[in-house]
Amino acid sequence: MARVVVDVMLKPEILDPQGQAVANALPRLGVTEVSSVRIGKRIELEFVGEPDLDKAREIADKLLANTVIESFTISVADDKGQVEK
Amino acid sequence: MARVVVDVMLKPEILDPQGQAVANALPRLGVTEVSSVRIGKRIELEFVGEPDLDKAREIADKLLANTVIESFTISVADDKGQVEK
Amino acid sequence: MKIGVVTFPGSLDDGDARRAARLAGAEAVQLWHADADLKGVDAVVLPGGFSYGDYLRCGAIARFSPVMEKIIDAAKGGLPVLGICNGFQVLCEAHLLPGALLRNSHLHFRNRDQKLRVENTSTAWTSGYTEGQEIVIPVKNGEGCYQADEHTLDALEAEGRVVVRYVEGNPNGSQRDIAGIRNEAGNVVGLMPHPEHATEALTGPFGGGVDGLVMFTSVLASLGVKA
Amino acid sequence: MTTADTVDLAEKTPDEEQPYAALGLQPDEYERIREILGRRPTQSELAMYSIMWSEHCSYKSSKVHLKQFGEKTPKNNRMLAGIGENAGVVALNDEIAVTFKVESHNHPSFVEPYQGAATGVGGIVRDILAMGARPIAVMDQLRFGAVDHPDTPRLVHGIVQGVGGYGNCLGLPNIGGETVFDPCYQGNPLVNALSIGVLPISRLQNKTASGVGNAVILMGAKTGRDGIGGVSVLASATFEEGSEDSRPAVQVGDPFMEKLLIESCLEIYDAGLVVGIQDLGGAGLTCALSETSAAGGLGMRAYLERVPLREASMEPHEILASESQERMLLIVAPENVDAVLAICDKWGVLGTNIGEITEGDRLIISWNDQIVVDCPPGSLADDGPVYARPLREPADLILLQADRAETLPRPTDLRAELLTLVASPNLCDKSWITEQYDRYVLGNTVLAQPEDAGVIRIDEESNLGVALATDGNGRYTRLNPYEGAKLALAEAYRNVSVTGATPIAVSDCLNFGSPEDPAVMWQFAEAVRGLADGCLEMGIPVTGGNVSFYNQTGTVAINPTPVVAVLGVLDDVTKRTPMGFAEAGDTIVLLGETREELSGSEWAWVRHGHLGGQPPKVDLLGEIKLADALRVADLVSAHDLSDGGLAQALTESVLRRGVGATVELPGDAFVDLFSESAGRVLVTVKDVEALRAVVGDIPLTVLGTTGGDALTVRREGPGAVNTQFEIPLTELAEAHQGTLARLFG
Ligand SMILES: Nc1ncnc2c1ncn2[C@@H]1O[C@H](COP(=O)(O)OP(=O)(O)O)[C@@H](O)[C@H]1O
Ligand SMILES: [Mg+2]
Repeated sequence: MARVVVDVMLKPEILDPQGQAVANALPRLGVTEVSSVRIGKRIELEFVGEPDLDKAREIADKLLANTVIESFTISVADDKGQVEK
Repeated sequence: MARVVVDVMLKPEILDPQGQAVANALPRLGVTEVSSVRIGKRIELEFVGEPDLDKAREIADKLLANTVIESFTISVADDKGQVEK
Repeated sequence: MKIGVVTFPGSLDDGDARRAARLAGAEAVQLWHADADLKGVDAVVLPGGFSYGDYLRCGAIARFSPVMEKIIDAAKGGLPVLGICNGFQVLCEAHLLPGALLRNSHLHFRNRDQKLRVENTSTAWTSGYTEGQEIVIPVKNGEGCYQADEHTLDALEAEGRVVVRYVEGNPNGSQRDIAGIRNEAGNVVGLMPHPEHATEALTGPFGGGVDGLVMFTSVLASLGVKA
Repeated sequence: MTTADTVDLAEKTPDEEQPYAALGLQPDEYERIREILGRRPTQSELAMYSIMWSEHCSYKSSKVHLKQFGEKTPKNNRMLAGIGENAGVVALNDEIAVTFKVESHNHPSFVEPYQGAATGVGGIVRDILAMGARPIAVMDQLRFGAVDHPDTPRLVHGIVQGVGGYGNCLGLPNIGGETVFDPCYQGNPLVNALSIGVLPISRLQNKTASGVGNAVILMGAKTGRDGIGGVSVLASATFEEGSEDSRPAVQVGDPFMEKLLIESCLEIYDAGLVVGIQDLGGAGLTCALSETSAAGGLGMRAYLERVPLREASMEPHEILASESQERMLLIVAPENVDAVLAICDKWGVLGTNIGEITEGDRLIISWNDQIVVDCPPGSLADDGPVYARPLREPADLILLQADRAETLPRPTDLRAELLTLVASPNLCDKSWITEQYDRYVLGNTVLAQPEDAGVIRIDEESNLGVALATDGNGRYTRLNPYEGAKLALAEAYRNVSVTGATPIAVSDCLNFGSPEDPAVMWQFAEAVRGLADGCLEMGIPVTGGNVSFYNQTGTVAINPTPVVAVLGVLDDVTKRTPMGFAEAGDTIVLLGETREELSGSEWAWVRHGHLGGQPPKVDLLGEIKLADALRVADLVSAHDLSDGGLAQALTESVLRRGVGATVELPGDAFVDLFSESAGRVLVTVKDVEALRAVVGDIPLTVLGTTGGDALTVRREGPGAVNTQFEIPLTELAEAHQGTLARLFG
């Protein structure tokens, strides 16, 4: 299946209040072993034909990420990792 | 590095207005080969010691995802795919 | 004088911006996102709202609309452009202004009457204020936290390009309390607060302030009209 | 192509087992369906009947009571559309009308707080749009469990962000609402949403599918598996914790699509291109197809394979039951179809011709040439079951009413008492919530929270405007549903009147437990009787509303919570009276009589966790007199007294603009401060004698003067113990304004 994944994360130097909020909430759930949390976007692009990584990169650069504050990673979907529920 | 990634996506039957908006915008950028777009969250959990997948799953289930509308995947960070900028 | 107000799908304060332009004495002209035509307007307002739903990133999609292509060129040619809230976000996405606007640091949408200090009056949109003047204008945004790298921020400060600053409380965590900035030439200004919501005593900020009207009279003045 | 359960098949297999019970139908209801059809229903028909005959859609338990609104409420020539329409429509003058309605989205908001609340706002806005109006504002009435319950933060954050997220993105100012915390709402939060719209009377729309040969156009979002069976599963049965599997897919709202839907529909109305229109809410296509065709008294033919789907695998009964949001159904003359679709295209909204009006009186729906539905639409829309359910006064009511709060121990330190009360969750400042809502957009908001009523300018030339307020006190209604409903009406009426507006219409949202519990049903019957009698007495009609039953967990129901909305008109909004002391030197006057009425009060609840006795006495004719006086009097400010009594009203009035006050209490200082007697308003004036001249026999008490930076309370005469105190405004603000941020920030 021709799915390309673009992961967009805030650049490390940019403050991530959302991740911060989650990190702060964890102790209340009894979680102490997580030192930091970053929250970004996972964007799945379904291609009609063959997954086109260069095209995906172009789209990410132009539209999906604002490279002033964000960086992105391109990969072809590999559905490992166990899906829940 | 002990980073666990939680990918949270809307369940397939749930409307994804965000992905839809992007999909509708692509043709205006001259992109015609993308048939559908889904947008979810990528959450990176930095563990102090060993990455604990079960712990991550518990956090995802309790806090990161609302399993009424979302499903999630847990994986250990593997930084393949080429990072840009 | 004609002030054009762009209507993107999802624009919300376009009607208010047109009303403000009228109250300032201009002719308000509606510009449609899909028309690559500025209808001969003398200035342009990019209004607040949620263009295209603002689903990906505020302003990210609007920036690619046909009318924006024209506005980007015209702005580089000196056309006065004011981006309000979502309009500010569009201007940053279009790289007419530096930096970006992120999720408010407290993660909430916040609507309140906000005190601002006018830091720079050498712009098409703030010439009617006096430097250091304190004004009250409503803010209402979820993603108004201005961010740029230190180098850019220093440059903005050094060149007097910070136009308005939040005082007595920063509503969104914006760096250096920045509420609005301008380009080098001063014809392009972007700000998070909503001057169009402070143009009538009846509906303006609590207490009846009309401080926002000056932005619209300023541009008319700068266009050589008695405001 | 898969095959569906067709009418043919249903005729050939009469004895096929059908899961009607699982769909919430009673055996006798199922039998009636078979009689109506003369055969077993198809799977699609069964889905449609189960939805249309559900409590939520058919009002089968409430109908017999609600008819009082029609019978009792005064005939009124302002009313252009009433109960039965998507929303009531009231004329402001010969050209302009407004339409408003309040509706519940309680159960979905418990399952998925953000989306539940968001789609609640979206749903009520479409009702307003369907009447031909441009929506111009929203309000939200929220009830949560105890602030310290572990699940409350999830609901508060999700629901408030949902209301804001949708309303803000839609560009509708939020001009008011309610926020109440009470353990009785644990597991059953109430999310009511109100919307108001304005229309030229000539643009009034209806849902009648008239004109044989006219096209049936579906507009808006694609149809997906959202909330399949949501209406029947979620809103028509007691919600079982952990029944994940029976949960329908939650609807996700798309306010951006709704905004486009609004703009395109208004353009279509103005071009005169539509014969009839109906919004798709809960019950989706099922409701829209059957109600429009039933209203037209004609037949309809619909082709489900034409419906744009999000998931190709959807089956006909799913397409019919889907609750996908942001959709409208239009009836359009053939020659106008292209024009309608062109406008859809301009706004980027899907428009699809899915059928036509036919001769006869059958609703016939096919899917890929297979007939899956063939029934009389009226049997779905109008001839649902009607129950006169058993009523029984709650067994504990006599004891409850005997346990009066007037006998509770009283405080000696009134200063501390006041600071505690005004900081309590129900009385504290609500800015932490209301700052998450846009109150400025559209540029016509004259008054909004924390004012007593929201005031919106309708016409920029004439300054014609409207005022809106909603109220409902579940504790009062628990103690006495009949009087409690009248009290809710009285308070909303008063909140509108303090702005100087003339109340002209009522809408309501009746939130109750299970109608199958005779005690709940009794509370419901009494509340409806009270509201209907009250409206008759006050001379303003109920124009529409909504009933939400099954707000209970197990056998424990919520306090009966009728939310009453009152709409008022202001000929000139520039003359409205705001709340809050404006400047030093004005005279502070209390209008109305203060009695020793503490039962059901916020004081009794906060101080003693006590609920008992009879709610405050309500005098509706007195309220009318008061309102009339407020309209003619020359007032600097006005603020009604309600929950928390004078202590609360003084606190809100001094903090509004930071103008202090010194007041002298006439009677028992404690009662003066904390009694919740109805029919009272706190005003400030320049000239007391001029006020005296217009209030007639309404009790008038001069309390003191505005000014300074403290709230100073004095009480002359004997027996005054610790009743003289002074609270700096900074300290008062600290107490009143910090609470919600501290709890949920
Ligand atoms: N959920 C809410 N949304 C919008 N406004 C609210 C909400 N909750 C409370 N408010 C506003 O806060 C103010 C105080 O509420 P309340 O004390 O219930 O008013 P009142 O007692 O006059 O009915 C009012 O202006 C009300 O509209
Ligand atoms: Mg009030």
